[in-house]
Amino acid sequence: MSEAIAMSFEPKIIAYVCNWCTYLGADLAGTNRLEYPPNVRILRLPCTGRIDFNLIVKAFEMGADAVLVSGCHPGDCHYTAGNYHARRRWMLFRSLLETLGIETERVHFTWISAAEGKKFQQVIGELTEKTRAMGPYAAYQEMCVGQASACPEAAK
Amino acid sequence: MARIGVFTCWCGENIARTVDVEQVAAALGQLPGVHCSLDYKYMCSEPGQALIAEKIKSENLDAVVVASCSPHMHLRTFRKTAAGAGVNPYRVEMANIREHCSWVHHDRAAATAKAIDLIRMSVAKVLWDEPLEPIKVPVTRRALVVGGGVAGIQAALDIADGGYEVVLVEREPSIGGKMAGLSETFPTLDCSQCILTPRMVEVGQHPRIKLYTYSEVEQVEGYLGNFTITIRKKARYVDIKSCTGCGDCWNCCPIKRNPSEFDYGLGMRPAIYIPFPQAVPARPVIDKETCTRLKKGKGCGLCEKKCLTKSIHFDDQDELVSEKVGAVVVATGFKLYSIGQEGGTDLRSVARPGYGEYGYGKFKDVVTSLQFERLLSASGPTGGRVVRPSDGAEPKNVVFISCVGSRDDAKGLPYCSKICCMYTAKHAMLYKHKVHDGQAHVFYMDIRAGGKNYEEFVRRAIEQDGARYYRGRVSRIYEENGKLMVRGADTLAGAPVAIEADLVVLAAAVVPATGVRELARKLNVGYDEYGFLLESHPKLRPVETSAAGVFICGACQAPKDIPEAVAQASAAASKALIMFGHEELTREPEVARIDEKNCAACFTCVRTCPYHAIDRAEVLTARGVFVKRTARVNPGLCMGCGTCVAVCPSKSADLAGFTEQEIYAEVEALV
Amino acid sequence: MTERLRQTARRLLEEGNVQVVIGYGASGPVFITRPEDADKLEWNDRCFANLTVYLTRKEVKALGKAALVVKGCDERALVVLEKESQIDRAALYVIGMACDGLGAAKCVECQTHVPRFADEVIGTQAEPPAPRCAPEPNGLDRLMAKSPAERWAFWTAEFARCVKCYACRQVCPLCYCERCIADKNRPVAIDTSATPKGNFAWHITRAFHLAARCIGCGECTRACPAGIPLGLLNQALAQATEENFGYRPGMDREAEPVFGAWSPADKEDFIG
Amino acid sequence: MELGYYPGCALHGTSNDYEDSVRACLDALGVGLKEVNDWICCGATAAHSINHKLSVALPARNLALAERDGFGEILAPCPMCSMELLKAADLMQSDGALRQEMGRIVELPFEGRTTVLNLIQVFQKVGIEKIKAAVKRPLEGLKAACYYGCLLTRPPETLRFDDCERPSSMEAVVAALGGATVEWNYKTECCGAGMTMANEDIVLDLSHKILTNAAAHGANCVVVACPMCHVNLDMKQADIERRYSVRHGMTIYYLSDLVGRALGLADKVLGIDRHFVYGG
Repeated sequence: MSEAIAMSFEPKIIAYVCNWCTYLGADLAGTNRLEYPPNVRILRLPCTGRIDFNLIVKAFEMGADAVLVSGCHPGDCHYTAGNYHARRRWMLFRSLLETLGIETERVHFTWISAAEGKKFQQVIGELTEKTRAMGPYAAYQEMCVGQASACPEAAK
Repeated sequence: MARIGVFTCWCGENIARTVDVEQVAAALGQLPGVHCSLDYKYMCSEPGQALIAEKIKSENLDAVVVASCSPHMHLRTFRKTAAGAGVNPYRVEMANIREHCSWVHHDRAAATAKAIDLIRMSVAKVLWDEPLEPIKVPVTRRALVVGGGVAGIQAALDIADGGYEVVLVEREPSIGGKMAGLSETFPTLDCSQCILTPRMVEVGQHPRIKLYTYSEVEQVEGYLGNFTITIRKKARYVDIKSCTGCGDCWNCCPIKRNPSEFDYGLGMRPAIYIPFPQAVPARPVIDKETCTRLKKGKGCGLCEKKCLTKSIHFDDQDELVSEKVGAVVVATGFKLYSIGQEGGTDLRSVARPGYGEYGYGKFKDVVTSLQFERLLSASGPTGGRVVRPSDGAEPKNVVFISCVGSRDDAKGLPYCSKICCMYTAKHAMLYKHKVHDGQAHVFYMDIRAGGKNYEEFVRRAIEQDGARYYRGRVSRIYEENGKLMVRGADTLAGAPVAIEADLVVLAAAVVPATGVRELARKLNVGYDEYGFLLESHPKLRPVETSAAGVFICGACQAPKDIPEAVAQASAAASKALIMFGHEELTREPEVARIDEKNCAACFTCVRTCPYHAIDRAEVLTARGVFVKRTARVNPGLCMGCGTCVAVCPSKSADLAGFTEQEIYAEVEALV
Repeated sequence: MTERLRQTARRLLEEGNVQVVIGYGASGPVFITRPEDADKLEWNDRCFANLTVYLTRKEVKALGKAALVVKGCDERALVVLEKESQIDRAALYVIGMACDGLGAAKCVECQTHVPRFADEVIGTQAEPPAPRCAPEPNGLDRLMAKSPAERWAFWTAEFARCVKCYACRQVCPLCYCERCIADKNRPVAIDTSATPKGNFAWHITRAFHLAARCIGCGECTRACPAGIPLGLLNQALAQATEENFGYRPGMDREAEPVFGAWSPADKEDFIG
Repeated sequence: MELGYYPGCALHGTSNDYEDSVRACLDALGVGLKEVNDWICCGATAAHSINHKLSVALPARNLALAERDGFGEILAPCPMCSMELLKAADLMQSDGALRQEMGRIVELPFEGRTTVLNLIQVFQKVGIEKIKAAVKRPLEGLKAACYYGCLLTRPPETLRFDDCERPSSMEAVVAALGGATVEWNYKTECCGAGMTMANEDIVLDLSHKILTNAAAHGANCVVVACPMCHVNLDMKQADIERRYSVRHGMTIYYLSDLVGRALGLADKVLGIDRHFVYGG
């Protein structure tokens, strides 16, 4: 991709975050006026334990160029163990994404605590720039607008 | 069609400086379902709230989106406003266009576009938001306290003095716990029994405390506010109601030489006994392992014959009783780490070798700190004379070893037991007070004396009472010429030390009491790898647990000294009293639910739920005919994390306030 | 072995211990309810199907207590179903068939030739079982050797043929939900039409719902009319499950399932 | 069973009696020893106090050689050697960068495939029961004080062998041979080996205490599995006796001596006759 296009492309990033750590971390980034690119849209969920893999798929279907999933650090979960359950799921889910050839660099998992406004700023900044450099997730987006095949033979 | 009101806040200049609020309000007004869209300088101010309330009424709104600051700041405020004006508070959403937008972006066009996106997401969600009602949970205003040591006694008295009934369950025949066996307490050297026994008597006589001694919690059912506790009253063979505690029975018992539990084996007791003279209740118990009559089923029976009140019943059986309570306070305390080879195997997943080389259990004159407390105690087996257990001689050289099992990941446990530095200094001091020509030697790793008057106390032991402190470990202890040869290192002097000791006192690590894991599982309370119970937040919720309505205090949570245990007990009591201040408890209705018709009953959610709030249940017809199995959420226990929803393959689980539909609507608004 | 199998079935039905024997017939599964029909049971090289799938079907449950013919490989599904409370193992009679491979590729690497938890095992395993077909070059290894873009292209082409007939779901012994998420319409998590978008969402969902559960019977691949090698996805997840948790679904009746539990030591090198 | 064999300097020098003993008794038990070709010093006494990298490189080369020769397990009868080898192996296992650096220095790759065993572990591998069954002359009348010294069990995180403060593995071997052992207090005390050259007084003092305590607990011999312990307790026994004006007369056996004897081997074959205190 040429530099000019890279500069003009504004990535779309959907963030699923837990209510008690990362959402508050983002609040703190705001309180401290820590500027970051305006490309992220945050969805507030109670806990990373609630964040299902279907939501990640959905985000790509909605045209996301990258997805951020973030919650409390291990041991700090508001619900004691939701993040541990989530961590296990993500671990295996990533291997599925890899098998499918889905660009795993576009799914970013992280722990951001309520005190880590600075980290929130960094994560969003880096993810935005990384995604900008990668360009739009054209592969998924083009796949999503593809037509159904009427019968198996038609595809051949 | 929904009638949604969107209220965009300027937050003075905070939002309006970067976000074109008028453009935002105009754009949102175009969205289907949005009935009115306004902007205002300060939505959270009195007039701002009044504006929302007025619009709700005049425009007949049924849902509200406020685009302003973080919901953590003002969601409660706006929910209250909406509720006051007749909109269900759970049909209020906030779009965070301040912390997440105007404060972190400078480009006005980009910030405005983002603000519109964020509000569109909230509008999409509020369209699907269900009206919810707070969950009301009735409260049984009665508490169970498990454990009758100093923490349990304090908690029980506080709750009972607060006006509510307390059921106090103690495993031993008397309350009092570890503190009842201590000599004097640091740093004031006041006599332990002198301060504790009046409190014990208060418990025994309190009209609102129902005391079950020699009893254990068998089963726990129910949840916050509504627990049913089954208590096993172990067969005592003595009717404590008719018994007067006269002592005829234990004085006549011929089986006199059984090691006393209360004296940690240093003293003897008969087969029928009271653990110690100030016991509450001051009633005896028969040890069925040593009583001739109970062992053989016939013979002896001297105590029965002697008893004037006919209170001895050899046919006594364990009895199960049921008590209903609303809150539980766990105060099960601690025990000492077992020092020998077996040490650690019961505590940790990885067996540790322990301290076989110290010869505890092999050499009679190597004792634990709690045993030494009994030797110092005026009511102890020696009447407070410090003697060698082997020959009764007065020890002239006593070695105290701290950190036996503590702070030693290789052989024992990695944590600090916290109280040993202080009681070891106390031991050295009290020993010197009793044996004036004696010498105390203390091996230590560090002296940890943080606390009011603690450091001064340790200095006194060293400077006034001449205890010799060696910073170093002891490598082994063996018998030589009738003495205990203690070999260790003084790392400050850089030299090996060998002391011919008459008595060695081991400050064994503090570990949770036996059986606490089983109790924790019954109560759904978490515990760490050593069995210490987990508080729900180490700083801000130190006596609460992951199980709503269950509180913890004392050494079952972590090693702690008496003042700390008592303070925590009062904290736990106050938590129970706060609950009891209400007729019924209201809980947030944002809890999980199961679509029972579609639940496949794989019970993955049951295994996953961090709160054990989901049960295996059955769907029955109105006539009670079995239809199918299903998972079922107990809304009294559910905390609303939604982990069950994520693991449910058929999405039969859902979470009110964050339903699948609501979240998908939000994502789909991002086209 | 066929004769012994028939005898067992006859005996079980005659004694009234079970009401139905589920086994292999000449052309597909048979549900024998009368002793005299026991001769319809077959045991031969065509007994591929994993019959455990029928245990969770309403119509089969209605027939009463069942005896089920299983191979060692199929039996792993029983272990998973038992863990997930889908079957009452005590109310099921399991007739295990010692099997030295049916000539399928999966039989070459099979480690469970003899059922381990059956109520009765018929036959003994030839020692060692003679492979009757060359091991197939590992499809997963070949796939993973490709670049992500090539893998994406591969699956895009494969899924383009999917017509959403859900045969993969119907044939899977562990897809027993009464109402599949794919049939849930509020919200629609998986686009229902057979567009590439819906196909991707479906196959991701199907594969992940079987993560740390799939026993690798390969019936999904066998059942797919479009010939999509669906089992590769399950295989990849099984491999990741074993690597990360040392867990092999259906091998150990006591082992704690991967999901629903957690460990502080779980790997998180992918989390920033 | 065939094992790789790393003799180390001591067994090829002053303690060749130990080598004879080890070889003879393992041969009788059907354990073949194949010397690691081209082995070098383990770095024991000098390297680790002078140059850390050298102290890893020396054992690293030996480990790499053992791997090159395809040995899954090697016996290092000297505990100093086995400790150094194990320590280097651990360091390289946990530090990939160090492993690569060592690979460059010793010019051989290291993958950590070789396990290092001490003499007692080899007996355990053979099987205590098997040894018991092979005994021809039970060691009647023997009352041994098993002496482990510093290095057989320590540092525990490196050795991962027996209880580091209260070991009992040698006792198990002696019991299998029909001998008795005594409980005593100096099992894991230091004999002063590190001071042999620098300060003999310390050596004599420590070794004297060890011998005295063994005798006080009724032992009629001391069993060791370390060439340095043997030197101090055996060779220097006469000096000790002179200095403290006592008569110890304590025979010091290598553990392999006792196994060999019980299997019926002659003292001459086992090199026992070359000990300084030799009662015949």
